This record gives sequence, structure tokens and C-alpha cells, in this order.
Amino acid sequence: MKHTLRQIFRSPNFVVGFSIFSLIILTVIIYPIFVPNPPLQIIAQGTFFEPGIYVNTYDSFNAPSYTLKLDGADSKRIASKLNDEDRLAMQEWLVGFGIPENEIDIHDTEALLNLWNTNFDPTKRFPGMTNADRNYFIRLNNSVQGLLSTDPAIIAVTDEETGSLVETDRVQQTDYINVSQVANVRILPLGTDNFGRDVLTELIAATRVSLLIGFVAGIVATLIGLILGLVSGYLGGLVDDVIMFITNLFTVIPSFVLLILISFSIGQDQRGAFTIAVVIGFTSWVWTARAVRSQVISLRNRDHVNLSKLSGHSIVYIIVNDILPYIASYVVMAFILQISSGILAEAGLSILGLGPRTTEVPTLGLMMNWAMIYQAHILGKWWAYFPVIVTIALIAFSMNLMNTGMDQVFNPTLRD
Amino acid sequence: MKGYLKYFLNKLGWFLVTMIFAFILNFTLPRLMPGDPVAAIVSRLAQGMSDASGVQAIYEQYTELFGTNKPIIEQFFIYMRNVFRGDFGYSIAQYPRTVADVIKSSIWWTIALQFPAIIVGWFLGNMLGALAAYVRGGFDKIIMPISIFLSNLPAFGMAIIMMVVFAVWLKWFPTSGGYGFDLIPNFSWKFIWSVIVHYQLPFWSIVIITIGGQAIGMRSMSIYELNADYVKYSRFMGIKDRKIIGYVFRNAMLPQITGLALSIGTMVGGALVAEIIFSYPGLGSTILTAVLGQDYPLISAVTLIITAMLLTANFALEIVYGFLDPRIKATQAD
Amino acid sequence: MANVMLEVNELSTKYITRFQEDVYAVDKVSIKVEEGKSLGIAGESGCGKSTLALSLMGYYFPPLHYMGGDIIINGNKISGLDPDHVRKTVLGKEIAYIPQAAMNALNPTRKIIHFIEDVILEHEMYVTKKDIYERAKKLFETLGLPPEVLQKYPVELSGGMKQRTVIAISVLLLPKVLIADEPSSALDVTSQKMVIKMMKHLMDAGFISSMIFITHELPLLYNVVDDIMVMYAGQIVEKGSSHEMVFDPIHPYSKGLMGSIIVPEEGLRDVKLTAIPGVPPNLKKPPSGCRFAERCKYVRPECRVTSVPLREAGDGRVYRCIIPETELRENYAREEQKK
Amino acid sequence: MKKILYIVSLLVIASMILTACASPATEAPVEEVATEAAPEAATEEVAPEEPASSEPADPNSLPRNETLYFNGQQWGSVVGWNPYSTSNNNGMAIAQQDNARVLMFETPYAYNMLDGQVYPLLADGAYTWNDALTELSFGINPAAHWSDGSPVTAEDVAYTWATHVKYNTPTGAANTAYIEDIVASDGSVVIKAKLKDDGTAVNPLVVQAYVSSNYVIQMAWTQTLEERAGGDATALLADTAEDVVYSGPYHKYFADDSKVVMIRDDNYWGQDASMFGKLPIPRYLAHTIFKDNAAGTTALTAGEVDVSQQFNSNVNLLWEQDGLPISTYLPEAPYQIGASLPTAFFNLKSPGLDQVAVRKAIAIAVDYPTIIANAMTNQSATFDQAPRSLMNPTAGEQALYDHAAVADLQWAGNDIEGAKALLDEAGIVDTDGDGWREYNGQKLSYVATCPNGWSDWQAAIEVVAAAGKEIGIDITTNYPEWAVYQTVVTASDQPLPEGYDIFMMWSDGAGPTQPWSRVRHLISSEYVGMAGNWNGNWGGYANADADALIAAIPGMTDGAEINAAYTELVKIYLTDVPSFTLMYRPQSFHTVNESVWTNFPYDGDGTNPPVPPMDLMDGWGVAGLYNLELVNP
Amino acid sequence: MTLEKKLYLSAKGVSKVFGFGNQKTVAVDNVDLDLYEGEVVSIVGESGSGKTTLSKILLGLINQTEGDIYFQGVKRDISSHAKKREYWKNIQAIFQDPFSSYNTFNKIDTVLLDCINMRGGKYFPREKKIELMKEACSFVNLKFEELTNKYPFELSGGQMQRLMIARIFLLKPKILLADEPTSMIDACSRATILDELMHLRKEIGMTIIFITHDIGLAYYVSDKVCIMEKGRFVETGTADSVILTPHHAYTKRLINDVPKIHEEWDLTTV
Repeated sequence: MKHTLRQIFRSPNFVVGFSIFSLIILTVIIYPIFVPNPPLQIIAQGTFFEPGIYVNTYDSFNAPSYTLKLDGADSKRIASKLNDEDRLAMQEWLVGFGIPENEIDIHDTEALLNLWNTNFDPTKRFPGMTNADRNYFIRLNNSVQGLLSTDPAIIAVTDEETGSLVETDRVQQTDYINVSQVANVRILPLGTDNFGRDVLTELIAATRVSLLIGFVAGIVATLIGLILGLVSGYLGGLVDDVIMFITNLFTVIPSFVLLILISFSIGQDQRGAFTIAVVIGFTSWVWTARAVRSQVISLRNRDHVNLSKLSGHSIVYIIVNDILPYIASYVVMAFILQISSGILAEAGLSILGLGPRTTEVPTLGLMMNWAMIYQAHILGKWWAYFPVIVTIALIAFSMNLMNTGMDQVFNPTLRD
Repeated sequence: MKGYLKYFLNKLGWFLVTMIFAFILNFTLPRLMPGDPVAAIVSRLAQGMSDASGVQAIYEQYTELFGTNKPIIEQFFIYMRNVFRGDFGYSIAQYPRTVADVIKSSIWWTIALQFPAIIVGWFLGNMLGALAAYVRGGFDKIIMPISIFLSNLPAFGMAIIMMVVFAVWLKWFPTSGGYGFDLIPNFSWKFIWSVIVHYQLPFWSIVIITIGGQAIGMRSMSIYELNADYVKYSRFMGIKDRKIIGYVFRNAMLPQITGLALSIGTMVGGALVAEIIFSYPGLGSTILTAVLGQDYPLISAVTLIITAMLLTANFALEIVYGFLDPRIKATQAD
Repeated sequence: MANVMLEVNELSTKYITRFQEDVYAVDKVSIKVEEGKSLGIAGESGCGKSTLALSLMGYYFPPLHYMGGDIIINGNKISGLDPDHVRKTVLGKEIAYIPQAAMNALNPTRKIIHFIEDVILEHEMYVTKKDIYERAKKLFETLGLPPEVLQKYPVELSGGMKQRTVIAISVLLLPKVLIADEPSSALDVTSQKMVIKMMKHLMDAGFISSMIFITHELPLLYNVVDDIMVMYAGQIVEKGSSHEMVFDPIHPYSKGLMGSIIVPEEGLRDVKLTAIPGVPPNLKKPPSGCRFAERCKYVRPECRVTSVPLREAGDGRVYRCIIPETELRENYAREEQKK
Repeated sequence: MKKILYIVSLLVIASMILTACASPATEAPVEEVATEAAPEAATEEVAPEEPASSEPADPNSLPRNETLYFNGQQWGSVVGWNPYSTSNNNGMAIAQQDNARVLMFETPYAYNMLDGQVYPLLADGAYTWNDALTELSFGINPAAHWSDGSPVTAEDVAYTWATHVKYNTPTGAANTAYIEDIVASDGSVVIKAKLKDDGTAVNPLVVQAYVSSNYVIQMAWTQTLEERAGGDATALLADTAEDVVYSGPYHKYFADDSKVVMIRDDNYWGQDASMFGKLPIPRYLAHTIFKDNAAGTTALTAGEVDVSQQFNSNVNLLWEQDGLPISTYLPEAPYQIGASLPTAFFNLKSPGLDQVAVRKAIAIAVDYPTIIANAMTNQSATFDQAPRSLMNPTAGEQALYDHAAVADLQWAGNDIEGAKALLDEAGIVDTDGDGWREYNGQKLSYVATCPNGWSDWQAAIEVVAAAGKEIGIDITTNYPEWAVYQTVVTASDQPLPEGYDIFMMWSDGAGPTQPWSRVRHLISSEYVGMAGNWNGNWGGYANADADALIAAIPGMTDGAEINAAYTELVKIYLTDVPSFTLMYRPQSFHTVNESVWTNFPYDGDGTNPPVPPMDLMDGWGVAGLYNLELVNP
Repeated sequence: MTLEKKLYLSAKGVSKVFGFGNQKTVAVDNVDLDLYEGEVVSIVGESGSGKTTLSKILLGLINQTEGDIYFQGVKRDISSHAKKREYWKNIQAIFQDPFSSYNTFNKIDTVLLDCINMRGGKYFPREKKIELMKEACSFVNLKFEELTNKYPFELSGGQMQRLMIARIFLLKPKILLADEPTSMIDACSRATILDELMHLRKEIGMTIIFITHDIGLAYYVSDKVCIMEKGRFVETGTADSVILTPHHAYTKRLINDVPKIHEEWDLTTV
């Protein structure tokens, strides 16, 4: 046993796969300890907030302010509001308004804004100008107002008695705060999703659930397959015929179709994550059963089994001691594959809207499904779907690598 | 030939038995779902009717039409009889369209997309696996893990990534549909070209995920075959490596045909999902529509047709396999 | 003295395992086979006899690696040549091989005739398929094989037939040297006999000039070859004519080997079979002294330290032992008396 | 009543229920007839029906600058072109709603949701009521003619009605309670309202809505159809009517699984000076059929769709972030004109929910801004912008009640403390210390439901559940499949089963009978106990005062009186909280891509009457088609 | 001389048919066999002759299709696990392939302990068990100390097969069925195995059924030889009579086709 394990861990494929998988498992276990946020809590009002560090604006006003004189701060500020494209668009509008093009220097911000402020008229339309263009110029106009002002921003509160505004503070353009001194900062490494949930927290919870689904599906499939394979292979005869008949049926009926049919007939309100896992397991035991059976058949007539019989051992003892250890490697390999295919199956079902019901737990498939419904891929909100795809792929990939590694160890012909 | 005939009959028998079983499953499973589909149609039709007896009358008319008032066994036989006539009844969600009509308009897209994609993917995967087995070294250590990784991308993930990259960012290919949005089907070059362009993304997204799995299998098979005695003997008879590789690939590929037959079911599952992402007008989209619309006659029929297609493909592959591999004939002739 | 067909000088080869360990399977083996002669190689499993067979071909592919030594066929050195050159000009034409498991030696999905075409086209240009067919048919007929076999797949042939087909293909290009590695070990006795008969016929009819026959079945070897060479742990331990080797072995290992022969002949039941206890050494780290020392009844302390050279015993007979021939024979006689 | 149907499809569409064919047929078709009526294979080549004077150069491609592309109206292939049937799944040509599609078939009047007025289409000038409000009459525009060239006559209008009644079509069934008869007299159409015992009309509002929501169908063609159907109602309704005679500016050009294309009829009567004075600008109207919203949005961003009637999530990003020439009717949130009120109903039979305090506490604790921001991606007016009432956010309806009078009753949500106080005050407190409140010793524990896959509703329901937890009421969620859900919810003769304590359904959008009809559907007790209740008030609320007011409003003519009545109804609604609106949804999503066409209607575009954002095909929205311009002519 | 001995095991008309329909194969065809106390009987046949099937039937590992087996004159009853267990106290086997005779996951001690348990030593003290095991090992010239706690793959084939004999030594069955016990062993070790087997036979007075394809080996070890072809016994008799004066054509061929060293191997007769 130790020997085999050592051999397995000498296979680079297995080691890489195992490392990735362990990393995933560790993340799933450790992350919630440090970030105990409920994964389904809606924290954002609005959808698909970009990944980043969110600093509470109100708190930042009250945080100690520092003056930093940094070069280029002004130009950065201006550039963030008025980029080259906007400048060209302004030029275009101004030319359309009748100002000669050579009089407009789009790099001279001050002159450009002066020209713009004196001439811009939102009601004006030129031939070929669409409503979208019009809206754009109005937004642009709003955004550049006061852009060149160097005055501080004034913070004022309403006086409760008089109802008038009382100035409490001024924020200079050179004021900075230290993020660590702001009371409320939330890091959203992967932003938020369409429900306004923290994607990373949700992803990790979903990975956990998906892994569990995979495990349950794998256990169900492996158990069914193992038992049927053992019984069929060991007992032979009529039992074997009947079991093989069923197995052959399940082999040729596409499991995905079966999965759709069963999931569909269960109905959404019955479809918990566990149920889905069991259904997936129920539709994917065939390979295990076949592999186990053929192994058992070849083992059944092996001399050590005969010897064990001659030593007076019972069937159960023989199966447990003389057959199971031999097929254990196959079963473990099949189990690993079942887990990864279970996770993939859940994801596929969820995309079809046949996944587990959403309310209690996130799953990778459901995250994917919702990201698609809210069109994250079209809107360029990669963080809502890409990490999910990568996670699914990594899980499946690591498992397959482990499997390939084990295969090389257990299948001597595959060794070089 | 006797051996082959026996093989053929054996497979044919299996094919038929499985069809019957699949048919029963297809009939039964969707009907286990809670909710009365006829009520769903009728209650929509009955809006605006103020008297309950009118609704009841409509309801009875429709149960008669859908046959849901009969015992399930009788329904089964009626369904079976109708299916043999090519009549799958009415779609619930698209009533009064018939299921046959709904399927007829989508099935060819799926067949034209998936079978070539799966075969090309299978072929490329086998080439890759064989190369990996033969070349080994860097190729085996880099290309193989990459292809395994790609094949482990979920089908929809692959489709989405391809769509985002090639259609949304690079705008090399259209994002959805089976042909140009500004065209009407006809036999002009423009239309055919449009179909071809629209075909690419769904096609390759299926191909790429198919490759990896096949490559892994082929690699193992090839290594196994490369160690076979006939390789050593052929080498000592002075046959050049290229030719021996040819032997090996052919022999390694033969079991892969069975592998293809057996995994085609799973592949189609993934491929259907890819169709959905690209809004390709095939059965994948039809299934999605049917599932969301709780359209069980349609679900029954689509799954039945997919099963039938896959079983037929499976059957055909087995037959081809038996034909290609002399070992089959020999074992059956005993 | 007859023409030397195959001469091998101090040939050494090794296996490299997937864990990059070297296994020194053939250690400085020298062989000389004259035209019209056959040499048998005997030994326990794992003694390196099959590896020697592979090594003699002069064409190496992983995991087998050439380390040193010469192979000379009919005066032409083939070792150290460009492998592709060896493949085209030597394999099949100068030296041919019959594999151990002939059952699987033919590509299961290729008809016999197609394989024959492949083989011939590899070595000869400008031949038509029709010619090849005619040639193969003739050869098969000569060798007593039905020509229908040509149109069959290997799976359609019985074990014995398959083996004979392989032999026929091997001599297709009339090689000078044929190396047969246990060609009959998986067959039943009758098929085995047919195979042997065919091989004898090959020699007699001049299809091949000389043969190396490898088997662990001593009675068979005795009946087939002129000379027998006993290998142990990658080395030659003794060589002599087959009669001498069977009835008068010198080396203690050969002695033990010959003492274990069982044949259904009268008097067999009264024979006391000899046994050699222990197992052969690990060839990853071969012992520096006599490799048989651990199992030898007559072992002396110096056996374990000094490497033992082959000794001449006259008439081409060689053996590898510190103890002189005469002393060994005395020991044997003493034991005989004890019984 | 029919508005519901419209909203069904609306919600269905936006919720990715791709088979938005929530459209009633009449009586059950008989099998063989239905088979005969099976639509042709979609892949079949369909030649242009009517060889128009100028054939397009390439009949197989649609010139981009002559074609206006749509999405979101049609999900799945078109089944037929029969204006009598509404089960044709033909979103472009046949959608007999309050705002009927008038591209192919036309109504006498076109409704404009922006100002709530109707404008003559086939009719000649405004309709008139007689003094007793029992008879409505209007003339037919003498210029109006059918596609076969024959004039549209009052007889056609009368015969259409007669056919609806004769075959008991959904239209017939829905209106016979209110319309006695429609007759042609002297070239004019006279609609006789059904009268109550006291001689007044049962409901003048419904009568007057008829003229803007029901097509006029040619009598001659109807007779052909009747002949073909052999007098069988099912056959009549299941007929695909490829030969139908129409009066509108467009007709079928091509239809398959991927698209529906309509071509302009260059002989359209509407180019007469008395109507539009010209033909609509695009020669083709093409609707691409997408499988889901995502595909539709992708096409919109790619410029393959000009007018998008679907939920494009975060639509503002398309121009703000991607800089695409895409715009909505309003430049800022809520981008669309809200018209319907997706509503959570309380099952008044659930223990505890019979208490106003519990209902109201839940309703005021819900975080509506989050629902609007996340579920609707801000494409809904907030409850600050349009305070909670029974009205939709259009100016017309908002003017119908006294805002100040009900201001105290309204809530903007997120009022956790207020909700807790309300419950504490009512004595509904946590007595056993498990963190949940009890009523009559029983833990307040509810299931909130909506159909599975209706994404925005599901998101909203999640927020409702979260609110419950904040105030000590255990609300869990459950999403049954639509087939199950609708069966349960619409069976009002059965008590709602466990698991339907709080459930979402729709309310009416905009239309000529609104807001009266919406109010009725939300709170009128007439639906309680009705089998197959597709109308409203699914929670089983009953209030005699409200019933009386609802009955009285259609007969009211005085504005102040109507205003007072509505104010009173809003008061009752906000006090009793039988249901609460979670968001506003537009009647139609109206998002346009101006890369080819421009001059689509937008807020403040200066059109008079204003063209509503109804995708250029609904009611008065069709007027927008005459204003379009090419960006690059 | 055999007549005085006790009839241990006899098979009457035993047949075994595998499969059904056209897949039917008759592996053992109406075989009669009598086995007396203390004798060594060889069953000789080429591969596919049914000898292994017959041995399994005799062992009770598979059931015969027809015919009866009598053990010590009584019809064998192995219908229950307990009865089988009882039967197997009397008949044991050594198999062809020592490498597959061991459960590679168990230490080799298990094999010997199983025997002690079967002979009622389950509750023996540990020392007693070890003593028994030591005794058995030394019987086959193995050192228990060198073997204990080892796994099968750490042993050589010869060692494994000898341990199998030690196992029989512990079990002391009345009949031993040796199924080609030396065919996988190198010639040098073969003699050791055979010696130990014969030694054991003397030691515990055991009857041996020797299954082999090697007619020379059969001749060497056995008193009686049964030649088996295609499921049937074609010739049965004492070793000398069958091997030296064969009557049946098959036996003749078999003997004729085996290479010999003292006689000319006649290649012309093929």
C-alpha cells in the first residue's frame, strides 16, 4: 500500500493534479474561516460591480486627511473625465456648430473647455446625429462641468433648526486619505454578480457545494457501479445476465438525455443540490459497473480467490479481502472521474435551467447560469463567469491529471 | 462472413431492445412531472371566460386531444402508434404547432453541426494522442496537458469563451444564429457562405472539447500498441517506423471507434449546450425551449430523437467497427 | 574450416528502465556460428537469453541500448552502422528474427500478404504486387503452408499455423542468420514439432545459412541445434556441442540445468533430478565475482571477488569457472556415487 | 382583461421563458382539423406573397438600409397569420392586446399610452357616445381599403364582431358581457353596449376600449375562411390564413425558425393625406428569433437589431461603457416608461397574513432599491420617483389620484425599524426567544414563491425573503415550475396550498381601460373563488368599499369624481396591503440601435401627439415608422 | 496393490457444459475417475483438454453439469458453505501460478494462519501459531523468520510455491490436487518442488492428483496416469503402462511428439 502510494506520488501528472486539487480544497476550507461572510448575502445595490477595493466615501471624508503634492494629479483627474476620444467628439460637435477646425486645439484643455462651454447647446442637432449621440454630448457636457476648477469641494450639513446648509469641511484637490484609516473598506477581488453578491465568496461556497455534489454523485455512481459490478461479476449466471442487460441499456441510452429527463420529471421544487447529485450519480454508474465486472470476472478465477475459498472463507470475506483490494485502484480512478463528470453535469444541467434550486446554496453551474441570464459575457463582466469556468475546468483538470497519473501506475503497459 | 453476420444480428438485437427501453423511459419520465400540461394550455385559453362550465368543456376537449384522460398504458400504446407514424402530437408551449414540425425545423441543423464536429474532434484527438504517444518528450508533456485542460472545460464554458473572444472582441465571426440575420434561406453562394461562417464557432467549440478526451484515450491505446509484439517483429523485419506507426494507429484507433460510439452520448450533451450559447437553431435550443416551457411532448420527442440518433450512430459505428476489425469476425465465428 | 556466418565479439547491451536505472542484460558475449550450423542458447528465465537475441539484430530501440562489441555477419560488420542503413540492408536480408510470442507477432488487422508486401517493398524496389504474391505463394508452398493463408488475417489462423507463417515471413528475404527466440514454447507438442521440422527444413533447404535457437526447453534444444551455449546472468557460462553439453556438462550451473531434464523415456522415474537453490543475481548491480557464486555448491571464497574468465576446454568448448574442468568432474563423480 | 395576456408575454419574454405565446385560442380544436392547420415546414422557401410593383434586386437578402430589425417580440417560429386566433405566436402581426399591433391588421383607433388618448386609424375622426353612454359610433375613413383594393366598410367591423361572437373566440367571449352588438348603419359603426337593469351601460370603459384593441377583418375573407372551416370554430381558429386580406402597411414576406420578415405594401391606404400622407419608411421589417435574451442583446450590440423589445440587462453600459449608438426612450434611469406593476400577493388564508400588521411590516421592510437596481438593473422607476399606488408611473395615470392625500400611507421600503415597531405594536412578538415572531403562538413562517427561471422575479423574491429575516419573520423561497405555479395560482376556487404564502404575479400595464382595469384586477373580490382565474386578486382579498368604487368608476364622467374614487382606492390598497408592488416594468422594452436608422421616438422628441416607445408597431407607436431616417442616407 | 487401499474420491460420469445454445462447449465429457488412498494420479492433457475444469469440479469450486462425485464412498454434498468448508478440510490444492496464488495485499503469514484456523487452531495462543508456522516452513526448507511480515511480491516464485506446500503441510488434507505446480517454475527449482511434494506425501500419507500437460513430468511423479483429450479420458493406467506402451493413438502421438534425449526425435511423423 505504502509502496503504491509512493509510486503514485512519483508520477508528475498525479502530483500536479493533486497539488491543484489540494489547493482548491484548501481554499474552500480556509477562505470561509477568514472571510465568514454569508455567500448569498446581497451586498451591492446594483449589478456587476467591478473587482476592486471599495472605500466608504462617507468614512473617507471623516478620515484624517493628508496633503500630498503629487505631480500629474490634475492631469490624471482631467484625463479620467475627459479622454482623447471625448476631446475628438467635442471637436466634432464644435466643427458641426460652425467653428473652424483649425481654431480648435484639442490638447489645450482650457481653451477647448472654454470653447465648449460658450457654444454647446443640447437642443442643437446636426444632420446624421442620432439620439444616442445627443445623449452622449449631454453626458459629456455634464461630466466636464467644473473640471478645471481648483476650488476645494465643500462639505456641508443641514442645520436641523434653520434648515440651511452649514459648511463643515473643505476637501482640497491635494487631500489624500490613508485607506487603512477608513472604517469601512471592502475588498471585492472578483467584484459582484448580478444579485449584488460578492463573487469570490460565492465562488468559493459554490465550489464547495459543487465538489460535494461531485462527491455525492461520485459516491452514488461508484456504489451502484461497484455493487452491481461485484454481484454481476462474482455471482455470474442469471444475475450477471440481468445486470448486464440493464447495464448495457444504460450504456447506450445517452446519460445526458436521461439526466435531462429525470431532472425534468423531478420538478424544480424537489431539486435540491443533494437530489441533483443523486440523480447525476444514478445516471453515471455504468462505466464503473462494467469495469468492476470485468475485473471481478478476471479475478474470480484467479488462484488466490480459489485458495481463499479452499481456506473456508465466506463470499463476503472473499469479496472484501481478495477482490476489493485488487479493484480498489480502478474504483478509485473511476470515482475520481465520476466526481469531475458530476461537477460538469451539474453545470450543464444548470445552464439548461434544470439545476438545483437556487435558494439555499450557490453552485458553479447556477453562478454560470445567472451570469448568462444577466448577459455578463456581453457586457464584458468577465469576473462573473470566467472564474467559474476556470474553477470548473481546474477541478476537472486536476482530477483527470490525478487519474492519468494513477493510470500510469496501475496500468504497467502505459509505463514507458 | 458468418461471423460478421452473427455480430451484426447481435448488435441489431441490442439496438432494437434498447430502442424499446429508451422509448418507454422517454414516455414515462416526463409524465411523472407534477402539473397538468393540458390545464396549462386550457387555463390560458380560458381567460376571459367567465363561466366555469365553459372552461370545463374546453378542458375536456383538450384532454381528449392530448389523450390524457385515458389510462397511462393506453396512452402509451396510442403514443407508440402515433410515433411510428411520425406523429409526436402537439407541442404544448407552441400549440397548435406539432412537435414533428418543431423538430423538423431544427434537427438538420443539429445533425449538420454535431456529427461533423464530433467526428472531426475525434479524428484530431486521435491524431494528437497518437503523436503524443509516438513523439513523447516535450510534445507529450506540453500539448497533452493543454488538451486535457481544454477537454475539461465545460462545453458551455468553451462556447462562451470562444464567443467572447472571437465574436464579441475580435468580431471575426457572428455571435449567433445559423445564417446571416439579413438573409433568407436559398441556394446562393452568399447564403451558403453565411451558413459556413455561422457554423465555425459552434463547430470548433465542440471540436476542441472533444479533442482532449479522445487524445488521452488514443495516447494510452497507442502506447499499448507500440509495446505490442508485432511492432517489435515488424521492426526486425526492417519495416520503417513510419509504416509501423501506421499499423499502430490503425490498431489503436479501432477500439477508439467503440469509445466514440460509447461516449457520443455525453458529447452530444455538451454539444447541445454549446448550441444554446450560440443560439444555433438546433435541437439544443429546442430542448431548452421545451424545458423552460414545460413542454413535455416536445421534451419526450426531442430526447427520443436524440436517443434514436445516437443509438443509430452507435449501431452504425459498431457495424463499421466489426467490418474494420478482423478480430471481431474471428471471435464471433467460434 | 567452414565459413563463419555470424561472429559476435564481446557484445554488451543494457536496458534503461523508466526510472533511468541500467540493467546490464548482456555482458560481453562472444559467439561464432559457422555456415550450416545452429547454435542453441539455454538458461533460466531472466538470464539474458532473449535480450541476447534482440541484441544480435544490431538494431536497437528503447529500452534496449547498445553498449559495445561487434556483430559480424558473413564478414560484414553490422554493429555501429547507421540504424536506417541496418534496417534497409541487414534486417530480414542478412539476419532475421522469430519472436518469442509469435501469436502476437503479426499485425492483427493486416492480411498476411499485405504484410509480406510491406516487408519486401521495404527492401526491394521495382517489384510488383503480383510478383510478390507469386513469390510468397511459392515460398509458402515450399514450406508446406497452404497459400490461402496469404489472404487471411492472423486471427483466422491457429497458433501453430501463425507461428509457421511468421517463420516463413522471416525467411522471405533469405537471410543468412536466423534468430529464433522460443519459437515453439506456447504451442502444444504436435505444433511444436511441426515448427521445429520446418526450421530444420529451412536449414537443410538452404533458406538460411545458420541459426540461433533460444529456448529453456533442453530436450528440444538438444534435438534441434549443433551447439549449445548456456547463459547465466547475462554471461556465457559454458558452450559446447549439444551432446557434450547435455551428457557431460562442465560448469556447475550447466550440470544443474541438465540434471533437471525430464523426458518420457524409460528409466526416467529412477533418475534423481537435481535442483539449484536460490535465485539469479540482480543485473542492475551485477556481482563483481562469479555471478553464480551465491548458488554454487562448490563455491570458494575467491569466487566472490575475482571475475572469472571463460576457459577453453578444447574442441571449441568453453566454460566459466575458477575450478578446473578435471576437479569439477571429480566432484560430479563423487556425488554420483553417493546416490 | 386582455391586458393580462399582453403582460404574460411581456414577463415571459423577459424571464427567458422563450415560448411567449401566452395567447388564448378559443374553443378546443378538433384533432383532424388542427392537423390540417399544422404550419408548413419552417425551412420551406416562402416566396413573397404578392408580387409588388418593384421587386427587390436580390429576393434573398434584405438590404440593410431598407430593413428595420427587431428582437424580443417573437420567440419561436410563427404559427400562422389568422387575426381571429391569438394562438398564432405571431408577435409582429397579431397581438390583440390593449395596444394592438397594427402593422398588418388595423384597429379603428390606435391607443397611445403616453397621453392615454386614442387616435383614429381606420376610423374617420373621433368616436362619439350618445348621451346615455349606451351607444358608441364612428365612421370609417373613406380612404381605407384592403390589400385587395376593396374599401374597408362599417359592415366589415360589424361582421368581425359577429364572427367573434358566432365562434366564441376569446375576443367574443371576453366582450359579450359588455357589448350587446355592433352594427353598421349608414356607413358608420355603432357599438351597442350591454345594459344593466337600470338602462345604463354595464361598462362603457370596456366598450370604448374595444375600438382600439380589436382588428377589423374583411368580411369577404372571413366568409372564405368560414367556408374553409366548414363552420367549425376550432378549424376556423387553427387556420394559418396565409391568404388573409389585411389593411395594414406590412404583410408577410418570409418566416422560418430564425426570423420573420414583413414587407411593406406600397399600395397601403395610409399614404392618403387624411392619414399619414406617406408610406412608412422601412421597406422590410425583420424580426430575428433569438433563443434567449443574451443572444438578442449580442445582436443588438452588433448592430444586427435596430429595435429591441427585450430585457437587456444593464442597458446603460451599452452606451456608457461600450460607446455604442444605442439609446432608450429616457436617457437616464429608469430608461423605459414603466407601465406594469409586478406584485407580490399575500395569501390571506395563511395564518398571520390575515393580519394587516404582518402584511404591512413585510411590505415596508423590503429593500426595493436593491430589487430595482439588481433585478431590473435600474430599468424601473424607483418608489421615490413614482410613489407606491395602484397607478403606473406614466403621467396620465399619476394624475388620477391625490398624491398628498395618501403620502402618509406610502412607503419606500427598507424600513426595518418601522416594520418591527408595527409588529410589536400589534403584539406579534418573539415570545419563545428563538428569534422568530409568533402569532397566536405559532411561528411566523412563510414561503415566498414565483415561477422558476423568471430571473428578475426570483431575484426580487430573494430580497423579500431577506427582509423577512430582518424583522423576525421566517421567509423561505421556492420556485416551482411555471406549469405547476400557474395551475395552483389560477385555481382560485381552491384555497392556495401550503408554500404559496407570498407569491408574485403580474398586474395590468397601460391601456385604454387603465388604471381601472388594473385596480379591479388587483383588489376586486369578484375573482375570489373563480375557477381558472387569470385575472387577478389571487390572494383572496375582499373589501366591499373597494368593490363598490370599482363598479362605479366606469360610469363616472366627472374628472374630480374619478380622482376622488381612485384616491380612495389607493388609500384602501395602501392601508390593507393585500399585495405589494415590487418594481415597475415597462409595457415594452424600447431600446434602439441607431447605427443604421435614427429618429426613433425618445422622450422630448417633439412629436405631437407624442409617439410612445412601443417599438413602432403597437397602437399609436406605429406612427414612429413614418419618422425614421437613415443615419447615412 | 491398490485394491486393498481405500477409495478416497471417485467421479462417476462427470460432465461439465459451459454456455448454452450454439455457444455450448463441453469441457468435461463423461469422466470416471477413482482415486485410492496414497496414490499419485496424473491427469495429462494439452491446453483446452478440460483438465483444469475437471480439477475444479473435483475441488468443488465449480459444479458439474452431470454425474456425481463420491468422497470416501459417500456422495459429496457441498450445498452449503459449512459443508464445503468441511469438504475442503479433506481436499486441497496447489495451483499453477504461484504469483497469482497469493493475495498481494496480505502478508504471507495470512496464508498460513488461515490454515491453522481451518484446522481448528483459531484460538491457539500466538506462540503456538508461530511454532506451527515455523514447523511448516522448515518442512519446505524455508526460514519462517525470513518470511514473516513480508508481502508475496518480495518472494521468488520457487519460494512462493514451497510456501504453498507448507500450507498443505499445515492443512494435512487427505487429497491434494496439484494443478501444474511446476510449470511456471524454472527447471532448476522444479526438482525442489517435486521433492518436497513427494516428501509431504510420505509425511502425511496423502493422495495426490497431479494435473499437467507435460507427459514426462506425469510419468516421473505418478503411479497412475489418465490421458485426457477434449474432455474425455482416452487412456488410463499405471504410469509405466501408459507411457511406455501407449495404446490410444492420442497418447501415442503425445509421447511421440515430445522431444527426447536418449531416443531419436522423429520429425518425419508430423
